[in-house]
Amino acid sequence: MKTKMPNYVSTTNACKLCKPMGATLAFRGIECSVPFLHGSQGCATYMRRYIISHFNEPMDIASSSLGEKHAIFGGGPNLKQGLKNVTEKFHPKLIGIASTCLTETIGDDLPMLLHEYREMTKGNQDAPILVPVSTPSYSGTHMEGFHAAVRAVVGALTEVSAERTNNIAIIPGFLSPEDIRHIKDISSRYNVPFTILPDISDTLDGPALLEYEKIPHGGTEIPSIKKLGSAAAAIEFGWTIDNIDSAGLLLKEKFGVPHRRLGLPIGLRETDVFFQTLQDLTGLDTPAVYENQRGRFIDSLADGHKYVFGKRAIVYGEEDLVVGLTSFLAEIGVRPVLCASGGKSGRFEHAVKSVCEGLVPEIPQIHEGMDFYEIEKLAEDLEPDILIGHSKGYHLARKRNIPIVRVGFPIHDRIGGQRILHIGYQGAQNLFDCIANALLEKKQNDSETGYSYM
Amino acid sequence: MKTKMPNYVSTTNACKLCKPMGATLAFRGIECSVPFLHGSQGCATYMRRYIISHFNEPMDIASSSLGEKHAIFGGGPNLKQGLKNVTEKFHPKLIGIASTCLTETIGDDLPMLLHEYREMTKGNQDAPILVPVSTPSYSGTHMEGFHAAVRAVVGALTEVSAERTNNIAIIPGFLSPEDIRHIKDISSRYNVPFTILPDISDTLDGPALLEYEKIPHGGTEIPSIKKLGSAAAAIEFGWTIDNIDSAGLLLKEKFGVPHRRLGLPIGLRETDVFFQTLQDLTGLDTPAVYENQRGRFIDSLADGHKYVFGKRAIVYGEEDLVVGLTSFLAEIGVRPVLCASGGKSGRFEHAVKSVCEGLVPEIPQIHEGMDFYEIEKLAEDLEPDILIGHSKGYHLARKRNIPIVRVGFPIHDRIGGQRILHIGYQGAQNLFDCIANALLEKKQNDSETGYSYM
Amino acid sequence: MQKNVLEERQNQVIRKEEGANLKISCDKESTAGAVSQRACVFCGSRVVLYPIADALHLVHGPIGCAVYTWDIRGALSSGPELHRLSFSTDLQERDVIFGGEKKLAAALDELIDRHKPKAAFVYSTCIVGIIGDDLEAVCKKVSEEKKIPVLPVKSEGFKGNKREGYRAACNAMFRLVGTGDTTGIPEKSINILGDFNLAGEIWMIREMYEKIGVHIVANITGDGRVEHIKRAHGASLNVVQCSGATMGLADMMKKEYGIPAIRVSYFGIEDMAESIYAVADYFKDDEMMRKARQVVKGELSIIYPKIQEYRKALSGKKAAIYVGGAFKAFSLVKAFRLLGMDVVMVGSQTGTESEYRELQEITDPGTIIVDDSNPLELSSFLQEKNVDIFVGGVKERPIAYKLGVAFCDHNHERKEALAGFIGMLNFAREVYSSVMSPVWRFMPRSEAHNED
Amino acid sequence: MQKNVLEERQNQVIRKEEGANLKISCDKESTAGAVSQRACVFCGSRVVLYPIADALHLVHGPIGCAVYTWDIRGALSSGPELHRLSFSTDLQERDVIFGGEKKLAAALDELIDRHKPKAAFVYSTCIVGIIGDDLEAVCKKVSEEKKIPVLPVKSEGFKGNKREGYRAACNAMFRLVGTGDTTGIPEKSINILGDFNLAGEIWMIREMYEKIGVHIVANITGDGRVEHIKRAHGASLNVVQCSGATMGLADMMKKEYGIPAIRVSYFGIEDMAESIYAVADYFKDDEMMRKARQVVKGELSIIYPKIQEYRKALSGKKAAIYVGGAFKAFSLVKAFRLLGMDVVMVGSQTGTESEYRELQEITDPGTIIVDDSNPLELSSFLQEKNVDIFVGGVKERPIAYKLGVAFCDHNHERKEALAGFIGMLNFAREVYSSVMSPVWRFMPRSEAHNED
Repeated sequence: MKTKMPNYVSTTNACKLCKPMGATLAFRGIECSVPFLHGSQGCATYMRRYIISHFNEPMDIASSSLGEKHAIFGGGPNLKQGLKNVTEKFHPKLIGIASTCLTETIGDDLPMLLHEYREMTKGNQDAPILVPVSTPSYSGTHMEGFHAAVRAVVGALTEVSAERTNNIAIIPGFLSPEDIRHIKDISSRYNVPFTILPDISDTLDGPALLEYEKIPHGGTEIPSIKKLGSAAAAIEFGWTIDNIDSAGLLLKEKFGVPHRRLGLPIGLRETDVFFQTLQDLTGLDTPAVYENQRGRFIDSLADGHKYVFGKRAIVYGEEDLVVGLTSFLAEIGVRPVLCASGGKSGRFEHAVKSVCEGLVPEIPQIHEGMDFYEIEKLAEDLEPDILIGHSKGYHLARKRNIPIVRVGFPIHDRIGGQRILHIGYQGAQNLFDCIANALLEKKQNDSETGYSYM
Repeated sequence: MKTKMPNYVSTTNACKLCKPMGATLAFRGIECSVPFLHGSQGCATYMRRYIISHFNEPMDIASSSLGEKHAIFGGGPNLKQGLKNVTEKFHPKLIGIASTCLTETIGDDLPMLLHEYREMTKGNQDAPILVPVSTPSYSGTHMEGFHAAVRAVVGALTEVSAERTNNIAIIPGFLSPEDIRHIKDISSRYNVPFTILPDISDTLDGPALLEYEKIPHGGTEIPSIKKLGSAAAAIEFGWTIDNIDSAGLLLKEKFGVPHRRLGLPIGLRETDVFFQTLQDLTGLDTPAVYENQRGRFIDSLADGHKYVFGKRAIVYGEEDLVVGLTSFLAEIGVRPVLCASGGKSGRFEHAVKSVCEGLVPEIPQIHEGMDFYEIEKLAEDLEPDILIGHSKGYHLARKRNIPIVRVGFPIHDRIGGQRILHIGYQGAQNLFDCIANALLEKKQNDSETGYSYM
Repeated sequence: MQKNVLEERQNQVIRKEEGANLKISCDKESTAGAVSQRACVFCGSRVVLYPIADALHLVHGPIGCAVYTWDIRGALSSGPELHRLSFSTDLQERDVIFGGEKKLAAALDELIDRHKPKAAFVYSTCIVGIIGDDLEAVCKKVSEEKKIPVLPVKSEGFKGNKREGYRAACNAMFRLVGTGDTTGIPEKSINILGDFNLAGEIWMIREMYEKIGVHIVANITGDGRVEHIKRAHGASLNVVQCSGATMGLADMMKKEYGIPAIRVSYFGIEDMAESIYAVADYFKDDEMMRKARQVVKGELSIIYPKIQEYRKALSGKKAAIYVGGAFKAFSLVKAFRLLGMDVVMVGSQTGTESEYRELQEITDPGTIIVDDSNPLELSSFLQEKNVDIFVGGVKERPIAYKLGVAFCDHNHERKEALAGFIGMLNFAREVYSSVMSPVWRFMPRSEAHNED
Repeated sequence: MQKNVLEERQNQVIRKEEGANLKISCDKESTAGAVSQRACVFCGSRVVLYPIADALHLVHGPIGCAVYTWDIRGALSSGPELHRLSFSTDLQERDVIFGGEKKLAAALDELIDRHKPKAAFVYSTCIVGIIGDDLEAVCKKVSEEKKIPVLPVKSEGFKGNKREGYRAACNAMFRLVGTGDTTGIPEKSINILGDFNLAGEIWMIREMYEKIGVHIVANITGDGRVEHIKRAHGASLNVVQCSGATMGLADMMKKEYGIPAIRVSYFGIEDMAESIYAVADYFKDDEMMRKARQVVKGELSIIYPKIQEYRKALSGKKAAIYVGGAFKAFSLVKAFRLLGMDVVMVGSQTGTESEYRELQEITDPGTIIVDDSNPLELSSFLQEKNVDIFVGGVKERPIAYKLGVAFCDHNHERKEALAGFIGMLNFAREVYSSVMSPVWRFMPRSEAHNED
């Protein structure tokens, strides 16, 4: 069931985005930073447009804006000019520079070019930290780009430290700003400092302002990143992250920071594991507020289980998000029938199977490297009752006249994508209510009588 | 515009509930209490059924279960037997006894009967506090019953105190458990003790349990109610509460507690006033977390204002809830065209007008004493785009093929009514997202193309 | 002395003993303060008359009684839906003092003109009895003016329990029966009594009877019509589903019109089959019986294999039952047995002594049998018996869920047809869908168990 | 030295002075690091060709270019909707090393068989130019096999800006023109160039022309069809909405087929009326001109009173404009004037020197005129001019909203038709709906103002 059937040459309506986009999102979660694409102008503009459609927030991505002659003679001069201009106008503390397919293909050596630039600007007090990351869009997806950028930040900033503090690092991956706020809220209730890397909770979901911020406030503080080498442990969410893209493993290898790989804390069990991990690390019980959320969530499962039992769901999107959502669906008695992602980590199938084990009557179809044409083809036989994923599934939902519960990224046909809580007990509650109510709405609207009670 | 047009004799599909029901809900918010109806068995059962449909929680209401002979000879013996049985089985600290139309009509003197019972059980250490409240269902609605019960609790429990403490009393009225939790969360961030009366946040939204609780844990603690006479101030939500039903005014008249009447903190301005009041009373600025919620909420208004501008809304339900929702709708640019309630406080029109002032192009139709037959009649000319109210509006929404955003009580065709947050900046955010997305969904589904972007 | 059971109620709870015939106390007023699950007289009348879809149902009293019964039942209509609206005179203090007759007359006038119903039922509520409104007189007057039957239903809430309400409803309907023209009704004809067409159940049952060649005169009251009830006396036989709700009407029709009645149940395979055979039997028609066998065989061949699948998953699980009428409990006990499940508790709000005797006969030793129970008792029974699924109505639901026990709605607002052959399959699926949900393993009950 | 403007860009921002004719620097590559709002060559080609609804649009490159342009435009089709799908060869590392020609050929083969398009456009992306795939050869081969036009679009992203993309698109289309049969095309016939049928705009425009008796041969490209474009050379006149996007095609058609072109705009009342008159004028047909006057008069009588109402509310408010092509800016300046509003800033991504000169002519003194701007500049202009509403596209929107400024989407994904007479009314309503929203008074900007 692993390979796509049939194995199309072309991709139609892809279920993935390109690698540099992920990097720009990760860089946006670092304090006072500017994401920068080394490539042609269009990439930056297209990605900004795409990101804005979801977050409804300014998203400045600088570009080296290569033209025809640079493609031939190399993009170095434009890169340097661009860094200079960004420094002058934005006064960033950090510029995160991601390569693109163009500059990878013409063979620009980003680390070398940055080295030259640093030499050039030596002595400049305000010189920002430059963090390059290689993100050719012809390999991997935005998630590989995201993780690689986070790792690059750690690689560039984190310093060796003799002592080990009680600081806990959380490497959440690409969650919503609301999710990150929830993690911050959780961490505020323990008695040890936390560093969440990256942190897009303010930078991609900020207040309206009197004065335009050149760089949105918020993001992980750079001194905290520097000190991560002394952390007591690094918790990294995501079963499908490649080792070479893992910031957590880098912290372990380079600085000896104990590494805890968890799934995205979506649904009951993965959230339980997260809190158990925090308890292990801090020695403190789960704060009462979350125990109460857990209790009420479980209570609501009893109240609502019948409305979702046995309903057939197609789940799609980023691999780790799909793993987390599938885990949750299995818990509540929804039957995942297809778990699909455009990513190709090679770890997806195993992860999905693990979270399904013992809870579902039949392991769902699990496919890496899928596009929406293929999902739609498979859906014809799967008789799904509901779709769970981002806005790109709308057309399929419409075609099949079934509800879609929008989660993840991008959500551009509804407001508030940045405010969706996916994680923790509260996130599970939110997902459960959305799914059960979507199914109830469908049943009610389809019924001839329009009954008043469930 | 105040009187209903035409003035029907009969009521069809009432937009109100009966007075004793409100009292039972209020009593459910007192620690270790049992609501008790003095009347025939059916009332208690019907109300339990109705309340369960919304909260999905056990809701035990005892009854004196009067039969034919009691209607003739008086309900005293059954009342006493009932109180004895409840005491024996539930071991409550308090029994809140509401009258019904039957016992009011046959002339049972509840205070006198309770006096007799107290005499009878004198010396019994475990004797619960008995709080009677007169709630003939032929006058007023469940809201009058709710408020009257809260006032009765204060009247029965609160003791005169020489000193004035920095304690703040909040009398929230009939909000959702999630709303009450939000108030508790807010109050936990100030440096003074708060007493929220009543508090249904746990009693009507508790966790699943290993052992059945005879009386659900939670509710306002009785010692706190006793001490309310020394409070620094009592904040009471609701513009339409009758003075004779106001617990806040009782605290003022009897104990000299300064009284602050606010609207339900729904939407931006009413929430601002609430936080301003807390600031006045505590001398502390609004905690950063709420300032941030406010900032993000306002930011989201900019992002989403176009999708709701000028949309015509019918708002219905309890008077104060409608006032709060209307205030919010006026702020976001939705045009309330009809504000309807089954209640008849005489204060509704003024309150709605006040919150609309300066924000709407035209004052909506405002009607007290409405039922859904009348709302439907008026809707024919009002061309509403959306309904805002409880589940009872579904049929109208279905008939007119417009969305309904479910708020308030009862919600029995969706899960999670008890978890809806109406109040505060976060509640406003939630309402805004729900309303904008309901309108976007309608537009998207109705469009021939099924466009992907907003 | 049983724990969690009030002293007054000790005799209303028994545990079946092999061979013994224990006496249960029942058919009495609810104990004050016991938090009975019972409703009232009004409720009984409302349940029975509610599905008559082309009649006006006006509740005379303060708003509560009308509003709590607004569209709460799943009784479907194939045509008019007047029954789904909630009409009330919404009595106010003034009316209570000066009397509500004028308001009632005006309300009837207004509503009959507005909706043109085929008849109107006017329900008394508690205080109507007390303030002394003469419903009979008002109804008579309006009936004459509007030329439709306007029927008072003497359903003052406090005057007994649900069963008195059934009686009041039957009395009101009996005034309709006999007023219609019976021309053209064939000999092999019946009335279906006691099914309320929840989730369309009566349509399935009608189809069964029609398939064997029986004509149906009136549905009483599922998908009911005033005109049909008026001519119900033209039928040869009353087939009464015996919740007790409509037996009173059948009795009166027997007395007045000599129409015999048979008692049936549509719940469960055996009872459903028996319902068809009994009618064929009554008409002593071999062809009809042949068809009946065919129908039953056909249905069984469809549902039986599927039921076996569910049985495989459910076998050995423990069930508890608490329903309104004890008659339904019989069928449920049998239905659970068909699924290989053990009934460990069974109770009803309004069972009679003979019904509880019968329950004792069909249950296993140790089974708790309870009359007019309440949440504290029920929750303790669920815990004592470590129940896997509880069957009941809305008020029982949160008790089960709070303890992490599966639940099956067998009440009047259900959306799934549970009567008939397909109904048995639906029931099995409903039970399966709750029992087999993975959510239970996360409940404190299971977690505590896992930690043992 | 202007604050917030990079040194290199100082000459790309001017403030209009009465009488003076300031020189603006424009038509140059975007400054690296300036966060330009511009896209790329590929974007230009995609915009122009996108609405051809029965063609296959295959993006040859890594996934990004295809996925970011999937169904992002509001270009409607009255029939096939193949244009709304996102096709890509999704090049992988291996393809980049060994070349993508084989994959391209296989993808075309697969997709043409699957969708049976009338033609296929194959878009080059950045790296295709670098790795040296011979698109021309692959397309030719597939075209011969599949018997449909398969047209390479030379839209490598880095080879210029959007305008080079327009040119590449026109070149591709020009290969279609002239390959169809022109039989039966009447003399008074036109092609409509440069409208993309956003929110159905071209349907309204066609209706106008048809009302005055003009036949339309091809929509280029709104609601476009391959067959129509093939016979577009049979039209007497090309009517080009001058975003610059399709002027290149008109020029080539003039040179090759001698078809004259006129430039029009459908935005705003004056320009829309002029667009109709110009065609009537061209055909020198009095009857046509009479009808044109009638059409214009009829439309105006409907929309003018309503526009006056909006004008009353909006008069004196300040507007800022930043759009892709400067031509659209002219119409917007006029449209705001019609609403009594003051344009205080106007800019474009790709304006030419002559266009900026014209902007200087029609704007008021002090108006900021800017070429190829960026968020930092735009936000500072909004603040400097205390703007009430900003008109732009998706990337400008959050800048306005972040500062609490109203916004009107005038981009390619809009849902409201803004062209034509009704379009002007829609535009007024759109502006009104944002400017008049009460939300602005809660923004920090207003709150700060209120505290002053």
